[in-house]
Amino acid sequence: MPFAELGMKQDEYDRVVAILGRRPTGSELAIYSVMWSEHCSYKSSKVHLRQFGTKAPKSEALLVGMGENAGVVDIGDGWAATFKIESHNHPSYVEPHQGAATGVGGIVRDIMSMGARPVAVMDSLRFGGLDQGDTRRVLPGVVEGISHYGNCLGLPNIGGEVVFDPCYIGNPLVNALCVGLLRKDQIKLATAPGPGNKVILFGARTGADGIGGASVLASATFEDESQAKRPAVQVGDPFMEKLLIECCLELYQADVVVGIQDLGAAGVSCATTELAAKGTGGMTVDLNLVPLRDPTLRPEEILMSESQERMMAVVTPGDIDAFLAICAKWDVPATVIGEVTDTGRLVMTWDGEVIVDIPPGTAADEGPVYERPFHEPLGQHDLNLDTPDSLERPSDLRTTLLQLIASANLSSREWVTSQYDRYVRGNTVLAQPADAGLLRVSEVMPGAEETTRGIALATDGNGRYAKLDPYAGAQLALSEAYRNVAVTGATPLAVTNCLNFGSPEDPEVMWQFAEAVRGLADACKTLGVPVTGGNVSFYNQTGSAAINPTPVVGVLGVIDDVAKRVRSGFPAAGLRVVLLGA
Amino acid sequence: MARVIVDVMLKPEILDPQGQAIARALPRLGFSGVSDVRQGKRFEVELDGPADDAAIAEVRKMAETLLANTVIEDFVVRVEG
Amino acid sequence: MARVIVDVMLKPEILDPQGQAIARALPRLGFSGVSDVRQGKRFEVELDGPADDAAIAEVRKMAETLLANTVIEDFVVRVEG
Amino acid sequence: MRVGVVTFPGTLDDQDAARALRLAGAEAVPLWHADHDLKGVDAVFLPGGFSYGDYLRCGAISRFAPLMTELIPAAQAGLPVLGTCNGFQILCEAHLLPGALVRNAGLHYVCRDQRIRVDNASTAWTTDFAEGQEITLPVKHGEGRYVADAETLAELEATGRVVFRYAGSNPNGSLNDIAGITNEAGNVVGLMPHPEHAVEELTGAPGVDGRGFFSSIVRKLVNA
Ligand SMILES: Nc1ncnc2c1ncn2[C@@H]1O[C@H](COP(=O)(O)OP(=O)(O)O)[C@@H](O)[C@H]1O
Repeated sequence: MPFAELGMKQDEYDRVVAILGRRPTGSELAIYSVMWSEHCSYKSSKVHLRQFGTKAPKSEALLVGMGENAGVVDIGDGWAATFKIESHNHPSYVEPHQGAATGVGGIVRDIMSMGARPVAVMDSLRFGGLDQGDTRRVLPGVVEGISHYGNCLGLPNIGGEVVFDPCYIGNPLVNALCVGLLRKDQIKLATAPGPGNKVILFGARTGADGIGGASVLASATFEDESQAKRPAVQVGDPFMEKLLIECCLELYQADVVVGIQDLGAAGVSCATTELAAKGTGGMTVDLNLVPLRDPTLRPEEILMSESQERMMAVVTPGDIDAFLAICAKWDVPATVIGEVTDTGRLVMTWDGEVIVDIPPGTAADEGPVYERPFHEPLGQHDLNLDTPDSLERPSDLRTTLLQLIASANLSSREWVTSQYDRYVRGNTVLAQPADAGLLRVSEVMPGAEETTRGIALATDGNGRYAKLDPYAGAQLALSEAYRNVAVTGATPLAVTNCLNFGSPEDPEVMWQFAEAVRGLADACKTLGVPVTGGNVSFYNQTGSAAINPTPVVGVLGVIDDVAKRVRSGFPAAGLRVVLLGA
Repeated sequence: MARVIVDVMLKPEILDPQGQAIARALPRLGFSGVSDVRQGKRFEVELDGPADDAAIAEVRKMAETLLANTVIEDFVVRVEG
Repeated sequence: MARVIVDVMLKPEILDPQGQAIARALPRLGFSGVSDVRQGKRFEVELDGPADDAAIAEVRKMAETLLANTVIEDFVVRVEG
Repeated sequence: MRVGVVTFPGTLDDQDAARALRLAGAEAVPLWHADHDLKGVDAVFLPGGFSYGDYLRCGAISRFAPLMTELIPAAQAGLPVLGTCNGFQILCEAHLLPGALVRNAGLHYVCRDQRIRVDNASTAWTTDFAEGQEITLPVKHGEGRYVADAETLAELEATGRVVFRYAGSNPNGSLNDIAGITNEAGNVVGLMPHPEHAVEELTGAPGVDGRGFFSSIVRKLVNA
């Protein structure tokens, strides 16, 4: 397989050859190409994202920080919450329903893999103008996809955003957030320690979904994607995911899981290399044992498949039977496909032949890191000189007001929110129309203490502000989400973020990105809330026109007594209205 | 008045969760001998006029733009009877 | 290995909002000459063995008990080809 | 008072149903779809969700579950059974209730707080309501439009077996605004709205109108 077609650059290929001391096999190339894609390796963003760590404020609450599937924070009384936001922008443009649905599915599996029960979702959406381009195709499909997948999983949707702006034509943004609850002492990590332990692939069978590189797709502009290279669309099966959730929780309770990882963009490649790299260092896998939906798949394709609803677990030999019995109870197919070793090598076989033999860390952690050049956009100064003062004063305020409240960006979101179940699980204290979602922490979990606590969540972002000043724009996004959490009565604890930008190869976009990250990191430090995780989505652009830089920030807070929450809106006549702040 | 049928099925490489759920349920319900089930859609399109070549071409266009999502689905157009 | 098709349609007296929504959308999309559209389901059932009378009878039973809800739907079973 | 709460693969509201029963003073007994065992419960709640992903038709696969082969004769023999949403769909598919639930006329899933009129306050699950009383419960479904042939509808109406009707606007195009019905004996009730999401001030729908379902069945079982 020619490396260029896999989205790999010459120097990256040369590095693979240097690491292995020989030409890579097709399967090895498949692994390195997906693992070193922008989507999986964060090669353009890494140098900037480090600030979230170096500038991080001291936080007592932080239990697991960046770098794991999702961050975990201590919310008191022995409970912990884990949350993360992630984009599924490109797939949602190609096939809005399935793209958005599998976006929800993916983030929910991240939360499951931390050992938590997913308890709610949120979605932050950006579309082109209502009457523009194919918003009429994209918007209903996206909303239906989120609605169907989230509702089917039994996860209440407790908030989000819908914003229209012409800059998102052809590049809609679909950012999905999931939050989960777990007991503080039950955190699971993606690691494969203990030679002799077995590697189990469970969940859906593997098909051709996403082969040809959805991760490549998410790492390149659309023009580069010839029709022929367009990968088979990933189709979600929320029913299988619901079974996976219940199955995983029962596996955790039975304490038969040593390490666990969800299968995301880079599928088996990602799960095996990351688990092995963080564990004892080695693993053998027999790819012939991977259950296939399409029996004609080649090993390279199995390694790159993005089939949904799959997980990988590391299990001690003595627990295998118990593990498989729980999977059988939930009708979840499960197969032992490999074993942990201490050789420092990830070795895969196909038809008895070794087709992969690599140090897993080189694929998982030692991908290329780019210091992309950046500079302030040429028109940035002029853009800021054009202040509202130059706008014509409206002659008739009443008409202007009516126009404003009837505009797409201010009108009711009910068409969207009424398609989402906000009640399921019975713990929703606040959802739409509140500015933040609020959940009661009351889960039936063996051994869990009674608590009166609640968690609040909000997501916010404003691409127009960020375009004018990405540093301040990112800070405004954070402070809005922070305020929205605070007004429920909760104390903000931690931050997740999804950074949606154009091409990192454009120095002006890269500047926007660098400024936004710097702004967010500084603001987090000032407010005393650490970033616990997030996601970067580059290449949101058509031709040379990038979307407005759109950092979306999610804030999680905790309230000691959820019954003391504060609702938004005026509860009764005759009360005084006080304006606080600047 | 003629009736044209449009059958829409997911492309073979696309996961069909509905069909799979049915196929998995069959043995439990006492049905054996079925190796696979796929579920698709069937549209019955009633024409005002006869199902001549022009009309069929029109239905085909309709299938392509509206009835099927060609990103994930294939379709077949045929005249009933 | 044989394939048996089961077509399931809502009974004529049951409102079919999906079909109606399509029929209403057609003129707006520039399609004329369609008087009605109905949407149903199509199942492709792959048999391990041949589609002999016994197998077809089995599929018919499957259609009657599972694939169709005869309170609201009619079905037709036929061998592909 | 032991009330079974059934879990199928894909059931979602079982935790809510159990909580609502406990708040009303009943013991919620988990029942598993794959068991041939009703565990001697005094009544059964079939909660909502997407059993088997709602693939094929809502409730179509679930009704063949081993537990259902026990539940169907028990219900026919008088065991009180309440099915909400997917539970209602399963009861129809199992022919414990007549008619069927099909795609909403608006073609979208709808989640909203819905006004509902109680038209029959004499079933096992509605004695704590007054006939004609209006209550508010959440609806949340994509396939909740009740349909039945003209004869069945006429019979339901004539015999007072329409238990609940949508008041105000009809969320799904249901015939005769039907939100819920009962069998001839009045022990099996199915409805699309969700009483279990309206039992606490803090969470769920505004108000606690759902409590009446649970207090009704508890009272009935205590007096039995
Ligand atoms: N995509 C969405 N998903 C879920 N909830 C949403 C979504 N968009 C908006 N909402 C909810 O609808 C309500 C109104 O949203 P919005 O008009 O953006 O409010 P505001 O302008 O006050 O922030 C909020 O509660 C918000 O969380």
